[in-house]
Amino acid sequence: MHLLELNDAGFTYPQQRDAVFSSINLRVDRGEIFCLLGPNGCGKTTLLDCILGIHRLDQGRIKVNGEDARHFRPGEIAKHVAYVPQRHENTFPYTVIDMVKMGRAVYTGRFSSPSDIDKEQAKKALEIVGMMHMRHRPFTQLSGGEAQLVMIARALAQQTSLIIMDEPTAHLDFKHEMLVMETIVKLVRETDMSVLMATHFPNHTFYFENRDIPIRVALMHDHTFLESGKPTEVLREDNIGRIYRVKARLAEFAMEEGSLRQLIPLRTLTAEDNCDESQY
Amino acid sequence: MHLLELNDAGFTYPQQRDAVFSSINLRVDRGEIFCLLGPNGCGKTTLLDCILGIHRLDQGRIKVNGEDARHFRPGEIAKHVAYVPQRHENTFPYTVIDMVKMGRAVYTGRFSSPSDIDKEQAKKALEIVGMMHMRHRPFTQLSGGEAQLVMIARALAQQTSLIIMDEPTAHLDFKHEMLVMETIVKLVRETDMSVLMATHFPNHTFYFENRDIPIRVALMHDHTFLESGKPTEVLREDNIGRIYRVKARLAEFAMEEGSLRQLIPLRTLTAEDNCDESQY
Amino acid sequence: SPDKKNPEKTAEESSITLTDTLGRKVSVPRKIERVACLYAFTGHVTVMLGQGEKIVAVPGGLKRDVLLNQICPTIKNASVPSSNESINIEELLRVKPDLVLINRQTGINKDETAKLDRFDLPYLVIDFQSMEEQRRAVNIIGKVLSAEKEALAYSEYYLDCIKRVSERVKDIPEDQRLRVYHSVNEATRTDPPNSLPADWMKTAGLINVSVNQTLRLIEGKNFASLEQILLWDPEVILVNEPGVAEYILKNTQWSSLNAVKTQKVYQMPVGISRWGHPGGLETPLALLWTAQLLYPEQFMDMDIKQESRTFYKEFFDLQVDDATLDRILAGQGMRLTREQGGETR
Amino acid sequence: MLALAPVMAIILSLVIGRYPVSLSAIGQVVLNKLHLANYQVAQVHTVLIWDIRLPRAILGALVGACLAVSGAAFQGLFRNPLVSSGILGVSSGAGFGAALAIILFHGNTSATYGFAFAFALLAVLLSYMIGQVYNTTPTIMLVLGGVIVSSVFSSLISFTKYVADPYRELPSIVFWLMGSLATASYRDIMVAGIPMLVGLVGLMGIRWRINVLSMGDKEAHALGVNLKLDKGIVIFSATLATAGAVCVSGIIGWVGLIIPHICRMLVGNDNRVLIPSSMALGACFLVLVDDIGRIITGSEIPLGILTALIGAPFFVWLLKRTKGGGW
Amino acid sequence: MLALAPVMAIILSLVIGRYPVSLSAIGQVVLNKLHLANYQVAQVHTVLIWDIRLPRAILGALVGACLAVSGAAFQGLFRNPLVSSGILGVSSGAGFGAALAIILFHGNTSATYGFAFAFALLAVLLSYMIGQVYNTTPTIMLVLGGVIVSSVFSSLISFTKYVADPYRELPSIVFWLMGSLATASYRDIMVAGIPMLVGLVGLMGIRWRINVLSMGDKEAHALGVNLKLDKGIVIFSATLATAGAVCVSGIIGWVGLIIPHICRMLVGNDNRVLIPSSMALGACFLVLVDDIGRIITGSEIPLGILTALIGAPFFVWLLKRTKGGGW
Ligand SMILES: Nc1ncnc2c1ncn2[C@@H]1O[C@H](COP(=O)(O)OP(=O)(O)OP(=O)(O)O)[C@@H](O)[C@H]1O
Ligand SMILES: Nc1ncnc2c1ncn2[C@@H]1O[C@H](COP(=O)(O)OP(=O)(O)OP(=O)(O)O)[C@@H](O)[C@H]1O
Ligand SMILES: [Mg+2]
Ligand SMILES: [Mg+2]
Repeated sequence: MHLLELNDAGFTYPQQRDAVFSSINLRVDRGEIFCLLGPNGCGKTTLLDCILGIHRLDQGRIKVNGEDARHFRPGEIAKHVAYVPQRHENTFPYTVIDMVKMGRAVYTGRFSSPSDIDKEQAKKALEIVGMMHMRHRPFTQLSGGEAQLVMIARALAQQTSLIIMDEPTAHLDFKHEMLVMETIVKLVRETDMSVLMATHFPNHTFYFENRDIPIRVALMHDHTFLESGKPTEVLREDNIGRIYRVKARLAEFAMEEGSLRQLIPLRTLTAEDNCDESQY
Repeated sequence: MHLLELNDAGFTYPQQRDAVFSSINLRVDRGEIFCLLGPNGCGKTTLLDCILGIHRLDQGRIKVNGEDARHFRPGEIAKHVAYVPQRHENTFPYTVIDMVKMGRAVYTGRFSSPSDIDKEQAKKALEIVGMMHMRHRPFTQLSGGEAQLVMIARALAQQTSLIIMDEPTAHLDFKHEMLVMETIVKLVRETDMSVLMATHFPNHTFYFENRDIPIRVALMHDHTFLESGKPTEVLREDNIGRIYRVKARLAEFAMEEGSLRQLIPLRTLTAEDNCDESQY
Repeated sequence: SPDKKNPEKTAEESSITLTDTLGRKVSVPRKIERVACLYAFTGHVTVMLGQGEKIVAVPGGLKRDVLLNQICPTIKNASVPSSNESINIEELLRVKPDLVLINRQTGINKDETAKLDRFDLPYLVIDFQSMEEQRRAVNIIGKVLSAEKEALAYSEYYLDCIKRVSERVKDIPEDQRLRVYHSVNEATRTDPPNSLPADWMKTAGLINVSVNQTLRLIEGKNFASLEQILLWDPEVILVNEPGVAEYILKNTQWSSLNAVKTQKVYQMPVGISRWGHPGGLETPLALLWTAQLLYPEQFMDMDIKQESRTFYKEFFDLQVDDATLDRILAGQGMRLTREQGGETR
Repeated sequence: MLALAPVMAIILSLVIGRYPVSLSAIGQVVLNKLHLANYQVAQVHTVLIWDIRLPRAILGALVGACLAVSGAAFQGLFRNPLVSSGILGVSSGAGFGAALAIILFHGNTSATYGFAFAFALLAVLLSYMIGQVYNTTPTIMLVLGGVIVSSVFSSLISFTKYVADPYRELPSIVFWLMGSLATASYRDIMVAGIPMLVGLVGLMGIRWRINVLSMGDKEAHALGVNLKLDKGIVIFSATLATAGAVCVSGIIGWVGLIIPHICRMLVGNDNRVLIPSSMALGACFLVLVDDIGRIITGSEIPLGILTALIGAPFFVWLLKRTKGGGW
Repeated sequence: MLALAPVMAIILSLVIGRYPVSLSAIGQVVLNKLHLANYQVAQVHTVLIWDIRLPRAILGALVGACLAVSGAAFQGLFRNPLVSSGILGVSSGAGFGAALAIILFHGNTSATYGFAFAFALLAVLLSYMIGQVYNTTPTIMLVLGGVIVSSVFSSLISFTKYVADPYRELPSIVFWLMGSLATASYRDIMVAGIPMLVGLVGLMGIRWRINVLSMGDKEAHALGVNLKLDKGIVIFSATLATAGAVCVSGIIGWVGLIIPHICRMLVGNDNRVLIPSSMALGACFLVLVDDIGRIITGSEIPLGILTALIGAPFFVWLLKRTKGGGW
């Protein structure tokens, strides 16, 4: 039984002619990281939204923990999957700790408020991302990166076996990026949690691979998965060139911590570099 | 005469006790790139906002093109400086081309609409970021990365000698990241424009350095600039460790295009690695 | 009921039972010392019946009637326990009325009457939509205030006026009767059927153009449209608000009307109340005044000034001088302004 | 503490009024009625204290609480701070229902209440249906739907006034719409109190969920919220509360918009605190304003006049002090 | 094209009415008045066509255009689609001014207009001052300030009604507030037309700037907008337009909220197109609705009733068709 399984999934926005994606097959297992890579607008966010049940697939099906997601009661998905959105629109200036507590909604009766245990969990999650000292600040007054960390803490507070993250390290600084990566590694390793994330950084996938975390990556292109598998297998220079039309170099360093792979973008490809007929 | 000059600048949010930053000195010259680096919440966005005149400095002064910014008429700053914000809050679903046309506001009389020339400029800007094919789509329906590119196009349409960008490549994919970098290089080289940007990617600065663009970088920490200068001088492993509490490795590759520097984060530092008494 | 409070007296001795205009049988104390007149008309009538000092509560507007305050200065001190037909029961209780007189709107509102019932405050509903009902209303008030004689006098005078007028106009053939538009307060507000003005104008031998026509009803008031008035093309326009006649005569929009062309736009007099108004007391005078104005041949011998003087002398014991009489007939200056101390509350 | 304030306000209003009653008489009436004593008191005092002032204060407190709390809940739900308790057409729906019942059943009170209530619900349902047209951004459409429905019912109210019998029906309609606490009776409390209490309890119960709902549909769903059901509960409760309030007190503006904002400035935006505070402040505010209206002149000053005149300076003062509280 | 529609609507309304006039008579009157011919026509026809129907239609068109366009402009400026033309208290300010003038000057028309207008501006000024309390997020505070000021002035209106002489002043106040195009004259057009036209021209001129302003203060500033001045121009123009409209036509709801939304669905959100479309549609809508009101019964059905009853189904239909148009 897979934690998450997509079979032949397809989706089109209403009033849009072309499908955002189709024939997507995807499997995430326990204790695994799955990274979605792909150009802007290729449909990563949309795919994640479909998994979360925000959009309904036109085609194919989604299984979560072996259950068909269509049979979930509304909101039940939150017991299995937590979500860190790509952008959050502010309305009321809630405090940081109140934001994180919302991650406990799924464990909180409709007619009750978060219990002391929930509060503890929320604090723990804030501590993990290192934002405890800001817990009483209004969320609307945080810097972009701080806000992102709080959103991650909220997902952690939800304590699901799968967290879906949409570009979790966008807006994060060097330290926090590292922190999030390390937190993910720790969680996956210690609690057997899984992470499905959309990211624009191939190097993140190498980072995970390097730490021997079970990781798979899918390259999304032309409405479907071009390839999926281990980062080293998928994120080859030719694939990157094909999808992104960018000339990149896959470099390897020897370090005391072991060898480290890095994909380094060099320049965009022009018509002359033509490597194949991909539409980009 | 410098394009932009900050002397001893300081700012505190009203009702906040501590200054966000103080004693900041900064100079941007024509045809130069200036990168602000620093941890989340260190005040990069706030500093940029002060330069744009959105906040008023409590201390120090700003000169733009040799003129004291305090003597600018409201909105006059837009003739000298364009701005790509870190986040844009949507309201009405304007089309992409309409969004970009707003960059021409400073050239458009209060009681008139963008002229044909303005429209051409807007289209040109869209072409530069490769978003012409989406020009009639509602901006609210774009993916995160697409939206970011449109915002950059809007700043380009403003045709100023300085563009301030707040994390311009956040949310951008590999290709668009490269595209923005290359566009910046091209603009700086060909039109003598300058760019002041906040970023979380030290590697971006190396990229510029590698292309022989005049570039300087400031490391913001503890309410002020810790160091500023050429990337290679400033972004040393010890500085990164001190500011971000991250162990990173500065690696150098030899490639056909010349040698390439990359700063690679390895892991966060713990108390044991103590390298100095920075508060982080 | 009161007999509960005064068990030593029998019901017959202490109270009388009468029927108000809603048809309610009400038992009220025989001797009334304090009366709350929450409907302006009842205040006018009470003063007319010589019982003005008994008034302990009035609607705010009553305090600005020039003549009324002249006749009965104690009105200045009366309480104002209601607004918008809503009673402040505590204030009303404070002035300890033996009887409350209210209008129909209050009377059919169960919530309002419940307030009175709870404290066993006897109340009479006074309402009229025709001349007959108006006379009856005055008689009821006369009876309850033990001023039946005075009420009867008014009633008889009223009937006499009706008789005098209808006799002289009865021979005017239908097609020679004047078609009249009656403007109530605002230029385009006018009379629906089943209203007092509809009744007295008919008696005056006039054709009220708005009766039996669809009107625009807004907050209980009836309005006609300009085009509708053009279609009616009345021969005479009667108005009861100072300034409106001038407005109608000057405005191009009204200029094509017969009444305007012939300058037959008249301001009705205002005395104790507005003559001919749906809630006015001087209906008999309005009848005479209008009939004489519009059918002068039939009323050659009548002196409306003398009639008015007698009316106010006889029913209000008020000697009106010529200047006042002129102002009454011109419809001017019969309301106290705020500065003149007519503070309403 | 929060519950205490409205109780204090109610007790205060027993003492206040144009008719002078001594404190001891008031105490005696209350003790008598609570079967704690058996004093001889004038009947007028008993009726005044127990049947006039007390039900009026209780109803005022209920109405104030309902309007304020519905406003707060709707603001959170619709993520728009300009939304107020009447936003989905409750008030005008109720008004039309009442007007219709007055015409159809000649002012039978139960029918009037029933119709008022039914049409309040109908109005909300219609707003909801309009809001469903485009289901990816339902909030703005729902609110617009409410505005539309609200305006249609307002027009229908004017229309019923237009066709009503001017002597028999019209005055009752006008009275009903004007509304007032002046006629409050225990019967009103019984009849309208039930929906109001159900609404209040519902909103108190689900108050934390409103926080989560205000994250926006997408995030709320991902946080485990059953959007349809939970939104439905909030809307239903707020509708019950508002409809009940409107039924007895007519259309009172202001409270449902401004009291929540005053509370936001005082206690912040967390609905766990905001909802009970709005309730308490709404209740106190309306009771006290009504007290003032009862005593400053002989004829009562209508509630609608005073709510704004008394509340606005307070609001502005608070705004100056808290600098808007983080908005 | 957009300018043509209201003209057509105005011409149409010359033909429509209870009083039967032949088409040729209408033509003759118009030609006479334009000094293009010299026919013999009945005076009543001349008055009817030229002094009653024409000014009424012109005023209706002006008022409709003003309300709709102010609503559209305010929505853009405040970045809140629920905002309408009366949001900053213009309407109730004008209402209070008029009521005050009626009491102080016993219904002198010039004084009434003058006061109405002055208080409309005062209301906006007050809203603006409240909105300035916290100057980093002025929009929400400005709108709330408007709501507050608006409610205070509404209360003051009720208060003047409460203290007005029920025989002399109250009827005038009520009549004024009710408003109506029914008595429209060229004098009204002259007096109120000036602020309305200035407002319309101002908004037409600055319409593209409203796009830029709707980016939010920070971005608009960075795009080169003089925030204070440009916002000021928008607010001032919209205030002039609304105040002028309210002065002659009383408080007409709905148009200032819904017409802009209908236009948003039809032509999108670009204010360059939205502003003129709102103007045209607002003008046509009010003129046509007024025409319908004039003919369906002998007397007239009040405008307020019809705007909603006719407009709402249209709005819902459009909503269904366009699926909300990108919201
Ligand atoms: N609500 C919507 N209606 C119609 N089209 C949409 C909507 N949202 C997104 N799209 C379009 O669907 C496509 C996929 O968008 P999506 O947000 O899933 O991309 P993405 O892969 O997440 O991109 P990014 O990396 O930039 O975040 C894009 O072309 C986008 O313009
Ligand atoms: N409106 C505000 N009021 C009060 N404090 C604020 C406000 N906006 C930001 N801050 C605080 O000021 C500090 C600097 O914020 P700023 O947004 O400038 O950081 P930044 O360097 O841009 O961070 P990031 O890299 O995460 O975008 C942060 O601690 C933030 O919480
Ligand atoms: Mg995305
Ligand atoms: Mg920032």
